[in-house]
Amino acid sequence: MVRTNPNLIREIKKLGAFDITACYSCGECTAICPLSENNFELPRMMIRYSILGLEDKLLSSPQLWLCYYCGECSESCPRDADPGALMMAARRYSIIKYSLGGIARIFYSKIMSIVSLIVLSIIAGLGIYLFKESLDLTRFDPFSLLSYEFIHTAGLVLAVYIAVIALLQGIKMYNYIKHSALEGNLPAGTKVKNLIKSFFIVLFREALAEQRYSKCERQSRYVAHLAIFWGFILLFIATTLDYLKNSNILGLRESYEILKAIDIEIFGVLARIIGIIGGLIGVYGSIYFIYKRLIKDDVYSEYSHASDWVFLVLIFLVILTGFLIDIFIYTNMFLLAYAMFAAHLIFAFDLIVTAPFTKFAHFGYRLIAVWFYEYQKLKISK
Amino acid sequence: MNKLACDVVVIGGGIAGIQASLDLANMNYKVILLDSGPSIGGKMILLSKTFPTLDCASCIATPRMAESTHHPNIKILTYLQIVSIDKHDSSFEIKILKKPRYVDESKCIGCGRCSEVCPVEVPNEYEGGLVPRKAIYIPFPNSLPNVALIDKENCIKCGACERVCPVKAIDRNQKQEEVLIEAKAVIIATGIDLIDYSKKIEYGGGKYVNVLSSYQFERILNATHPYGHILRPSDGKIPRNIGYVLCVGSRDLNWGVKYCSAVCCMYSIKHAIMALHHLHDAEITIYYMDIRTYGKGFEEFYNRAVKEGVKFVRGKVAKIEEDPETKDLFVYLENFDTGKVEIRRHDLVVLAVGIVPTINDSALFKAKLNVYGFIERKLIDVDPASTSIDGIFVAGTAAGPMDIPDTITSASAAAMKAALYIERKG
Amino acid sequence: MAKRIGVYVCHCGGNISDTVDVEKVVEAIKNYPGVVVAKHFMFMCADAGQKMIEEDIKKYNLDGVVVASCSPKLHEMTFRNCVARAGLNPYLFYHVNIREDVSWAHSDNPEEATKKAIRHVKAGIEYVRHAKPLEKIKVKTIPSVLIIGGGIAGIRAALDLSRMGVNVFLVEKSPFLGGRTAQIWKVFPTGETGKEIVRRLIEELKKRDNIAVYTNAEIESFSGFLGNFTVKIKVYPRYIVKKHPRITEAIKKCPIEVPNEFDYGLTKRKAIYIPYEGAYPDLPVIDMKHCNKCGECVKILGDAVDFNQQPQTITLNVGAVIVATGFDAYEPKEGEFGYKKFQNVITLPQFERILDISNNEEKIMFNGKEVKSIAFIYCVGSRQIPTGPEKVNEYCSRYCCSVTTHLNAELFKKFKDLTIYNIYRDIRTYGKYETYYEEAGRKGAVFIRYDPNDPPQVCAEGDKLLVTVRDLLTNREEIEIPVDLVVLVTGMVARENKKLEDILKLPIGRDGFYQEIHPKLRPVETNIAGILIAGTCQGPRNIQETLASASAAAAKAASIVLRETIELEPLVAFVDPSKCNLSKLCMKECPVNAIQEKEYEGLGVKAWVNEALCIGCGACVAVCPTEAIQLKTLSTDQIRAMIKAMAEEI
Amino acid sequence: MSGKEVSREKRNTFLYLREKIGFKAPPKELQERLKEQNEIKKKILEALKTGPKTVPEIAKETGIDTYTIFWYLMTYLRYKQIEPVEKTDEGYWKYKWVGGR
Repeated sequence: MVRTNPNLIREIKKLGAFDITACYSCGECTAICPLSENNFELPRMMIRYSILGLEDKLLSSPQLWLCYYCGECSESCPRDADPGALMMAARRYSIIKYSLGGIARIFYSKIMSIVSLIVLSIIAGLGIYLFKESLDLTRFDPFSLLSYEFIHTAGLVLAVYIAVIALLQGIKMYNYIKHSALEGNLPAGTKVKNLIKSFFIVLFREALAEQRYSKCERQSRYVAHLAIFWGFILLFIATTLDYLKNSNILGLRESYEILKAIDIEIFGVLARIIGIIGGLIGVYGSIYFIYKRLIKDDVYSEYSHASDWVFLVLIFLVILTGFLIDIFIYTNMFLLAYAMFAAHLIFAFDLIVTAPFTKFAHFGYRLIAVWFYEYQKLKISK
Repeated sequence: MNKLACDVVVIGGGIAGIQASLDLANMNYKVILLDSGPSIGGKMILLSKTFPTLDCASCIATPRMAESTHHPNIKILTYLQIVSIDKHDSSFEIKILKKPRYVDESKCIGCGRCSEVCPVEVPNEYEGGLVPRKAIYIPFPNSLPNVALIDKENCIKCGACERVCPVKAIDRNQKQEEVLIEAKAVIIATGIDLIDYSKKIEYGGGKYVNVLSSYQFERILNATHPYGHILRPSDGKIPRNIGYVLCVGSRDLNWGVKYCSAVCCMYSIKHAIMALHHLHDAEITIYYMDIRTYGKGFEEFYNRAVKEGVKFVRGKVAKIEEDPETKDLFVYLENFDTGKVEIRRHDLVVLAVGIVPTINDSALFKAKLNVYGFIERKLIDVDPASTSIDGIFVAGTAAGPMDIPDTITSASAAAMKAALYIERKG
Repeated sequence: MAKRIGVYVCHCGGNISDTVDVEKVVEAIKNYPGVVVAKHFMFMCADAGQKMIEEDIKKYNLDGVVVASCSPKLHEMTFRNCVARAGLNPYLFYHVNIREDVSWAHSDNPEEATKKAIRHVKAGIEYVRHAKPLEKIKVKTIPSVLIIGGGIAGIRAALDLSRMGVNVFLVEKSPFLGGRTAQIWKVFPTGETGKEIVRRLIEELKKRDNIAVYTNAEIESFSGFLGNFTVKIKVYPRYIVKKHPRITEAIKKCPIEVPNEFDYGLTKRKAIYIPYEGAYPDLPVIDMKHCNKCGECVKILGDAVDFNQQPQTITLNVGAVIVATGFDAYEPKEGEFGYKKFQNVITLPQFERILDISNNEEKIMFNGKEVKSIAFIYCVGSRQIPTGPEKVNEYCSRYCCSVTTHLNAELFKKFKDLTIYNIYRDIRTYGKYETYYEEAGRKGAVFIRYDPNDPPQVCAEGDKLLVTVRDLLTNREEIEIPVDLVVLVTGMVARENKKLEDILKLPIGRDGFYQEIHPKLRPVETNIAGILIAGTCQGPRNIQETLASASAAAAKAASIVLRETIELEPLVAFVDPSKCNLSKLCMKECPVNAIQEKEYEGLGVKAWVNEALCIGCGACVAVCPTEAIQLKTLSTDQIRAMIKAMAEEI
Repeated sequence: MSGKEVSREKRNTFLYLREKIGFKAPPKELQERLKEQNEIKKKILEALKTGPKTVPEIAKETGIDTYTIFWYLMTYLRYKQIEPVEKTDEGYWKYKWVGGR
């Protein structure tokens, strides 16, 4: 027995599902959805939960995160109710609800999100200003802007921050969706085996290849989405390599003979190559989505929430500033390169600090949901 | 140019036009009934049986058609095109172009010998293209006037028909003819057409041969069966498992029309019952969203279908796929009884295609059309036959989707209003 | 005198001759007694065929013609006219159907089909041999029409007929015109109030001088036949005889308060009252059932009040009758969805009244509390599922879905922050009404589908209500819906009107509504010639459909009464008074009361058939013990001769 | 009418037409379609003349697709040149040629 709540749909409508109440429950969206599978039907049941106000049901549906918004549901909807937008808005709603203390709400209000980003940027800028070293303008040395120790500590703090929040929020989400997750009369050993097996399926098929997304009819969106993801990953690797080149983590290099033998410069070259590739595909992906959202030529780009813009623009800016650093280095405009480096750090800081509460978080939640889904599939197939 | 005069011109010789003409003629007004096609009778005469009583459509429509042809106050003109309708102070001037049939209407006795010998075979539009007809043909068995016409596009001028015609009725020298009609009032009864269901690519209508429109299925069920039995077009197999998809184009903003076509639920149930009577052990499944059996005796009819074994499954069919080997079909839907997405196999799938107005040339009719292309009724809540133009009235489905009883009622109402307009007593 | 009969067998272009050997048929009956000429022809109905018959009639001096061809429905009139052109009485012709009855039915067995055709033709010859020349029956008509029921259907029909120059008598049982429409808050598609629609019709009505309106009136007796009915009506007094400027004051003074039926008892009215402002006639009425004659109103109104007014009986002569007596709203049983158990469970008509009464307010108020959330439960009293021997309303009430979804949209337009749940079975917004459903949804109305075998439960939760329902759209999830108000969307039921039904002998269908003669082709006519039905007395429908059916009924009535005389086919019974022993069995059997007693000269009182009323069904012929009553077109002798001919060896 | 008479009349019609309306050959496309039609019909006819057959059986014999065969068979049915004689277990009718020629 569940109780209706008229306010839920009002909330979700505010997050972007404007026309969803026009839905007359025909089921066409669910039947046409390439990702819809038995026991994981989407999106109509999510619409029902939203309209009726069954919040617990909605938040405990992994189906929300199995959707990639291919838009086929919205394209064929006979009432133009845009089920895809509902899924999007419901995910936003879930991000808010899963976030610690509901803090994510800030980032789904246009004004609040901009204000908080400005505040964060000021904090980052202030940090850079306060801890800046004396700039070496004859060459580009990041450590002449901020000391190695500072970057190291800040990075570590951020990593721990992200990990803790991600863990807490992940647990929160898990608590919602767990109701049937690990139940059932499988022997404990099989359970663990299945969990591990499904984890690897998720890692390789979903996290790295987004295989489910490729089932969508429009492959270009899938490619762009994958491009952003891989762009990000590659840039992260490049940044790490670059960092490795310039640092000596815990004095490892001195301690081991093998490491001493490696030409440290190769890290730099690798970082350049990976960085350029990552940057290019990342730029492609983000520009693709920005362009789509600007021209609104298909249903899924028709409506953009402020949070979508912030996310896309931040990613774009992070990559852009990264590129500009290199350009300025090669053109020997070191002052500008330092400025870009600072901007890069600020945008990256914004992106990372807000990540658990913004659209960024969908990556994590989706992985949990897909893990759950793969696990269930294994269980059923048994 | 020929000139004719009458009290009321009724445009459209379907059952609405016929009813309005008869009512006016019985009130002693002179009526000219126009039909653009080669026969009057409209859509109703082509139906098999009618819901909810299951009496045969031609059994009840033919006498009306005959009555209107014999009525001294009614003159019927068929196979024509309306060129213009002009309103003067107190009268209307309707210019029409009578198209040549290449067969002398007054001589032809409708024996059908000519089509028997004609060598050209083209899809028969009256049978939904399921079977061929000849280049010289009588539209359908009960057509009125029951005379042949030549489809000039496809005629190869072999002369076979002229050779066998017992009354020498074939006249290749016929020219189109302009006729000017003066009338005091006009009734529009132009009726409906089917939505172009090939627009719904996901259903494969027009591509998959075993996906039929409801009209085609109606013909298959007709007493004059084009196939002799209920068979499916791909290979003449007796279908054992028929899927019936409701709301094809209706209630669909995406590619169809916004409104509900008002008749599909009932005719689909009718088809299911009739098919079940013919194919005793067949399984017939109707996929629906809402069953709209709203009229007198309709709900009882629905309950009867359930009792007789017609399966009703709630869920809108999202797409249909064809098995290229067997030409069987798979329909995809979310079944609300199970809450699961299902793919179901059928020998034959029928689409309950919605209806759209026939007229879309508002410039010609000058009466205002509503957003759906139906004639807008001006004073809908006090006078449902009125249009935006004084003296032009609307009858039947030209004003919106409705079933036969409502059509007849609205036709009689339009006749009343036209009579009142002519009398204008107060 | 022996008849000279011509027989003509048609090939129907092969339709007949492919199966039936027409030459053999001609051969077989050529020498049959009475047959002077027998021929076959490709198309008898074609000009050439008809000319041949005409010439033969003159040439052979025929006094009987048999054509064996298609169904008489198609061409009986053609050949009757053809025979008449040749100077022969058209009823000396018989049409044998050997196409539908023979060749089409037996295409698999040509031999037997030919034999059957021969038998049929022989029977046709026997028919003609015994046929007598007949004339059409002429009936004079009275150019006026009685309309029973003063709702919008009655008024619409009255206006149409009146403008055609027909005198109209409009009889309404209650003291005011307007019927149910006046009670409606907002009418689709225009969003006007029901009163506004009634007002517009009444404005027109007031201008007409050939409409006589009788309110507070009832039909007392009814007799006569198509074109000439005599109706007695009884008009009950209003006790207010003229207008008075201080009427409002007088109403206020009246000390008696009773539940106002116009508002379904939601408000109170006085014993002297006008149900709403603008009601017509704009003369109040005193409800004598409740009035205690205290005289308060007399003090103000003086001689405008007349307590001594007596009922009057008026006799009307009319050519046709239109019955437009409307419907009753279904009254839910006590406890049905909590009706009458909880105060805030009301019916849709009551809700319309609440909205109408508080039209100027910004909130919906009920029992002094603001209503923020509403649940509509659909199909209350419609589409009922039989559970026992008790009769239920199996039919769908047709109008409720459109009305309620339209109401949803209107409510959202007018009131802010409203939550509406629609608990339905199927939404039947057919035709363009679908847009109301869409609009309601788009504006935020929630739709929940229930299983009629597991209907929603209503119970109380504090001063709110809790509706529990399994939602078929959400995997049968059991859902609790807290609301301030539950509105039961009640259907239409046939109105109790036994007295009128008995007087007019109105045909009643299984659903309790009046039955039309043919649901498709003759939707406003009944099996009693001259009695027409319009509006919701025939079955549930909305305002537009009601108006269309009223105009259609008016058209039918006009085509009856606008002709001075009506010609009827002589397909009627007649009495041979010399044989009649006045058993009166025929009178009992006659479905239309066409047989009466009559004094015949020299023979005394015997049965007599009123030809204008007789429908030629033959029920009387079957029961007459002395064969005194016969059909003009098919006597018992004829039938016997035909059967004999059919049974003959071939 | 004997074959000779028929052909004479055909010729007469042709002459009559030429005189009356000035004979114009039908469009090429139409002629070709007709040719194709006649070929298909011939094949079907040949298959039928060897005994009653179902649509798939004719298809197997002629190599024409079942849909086309069924379409043309129905013309024969309309003019009563074939009749369904027996139902097979697979749910097909066997059609028998009764049209002469």
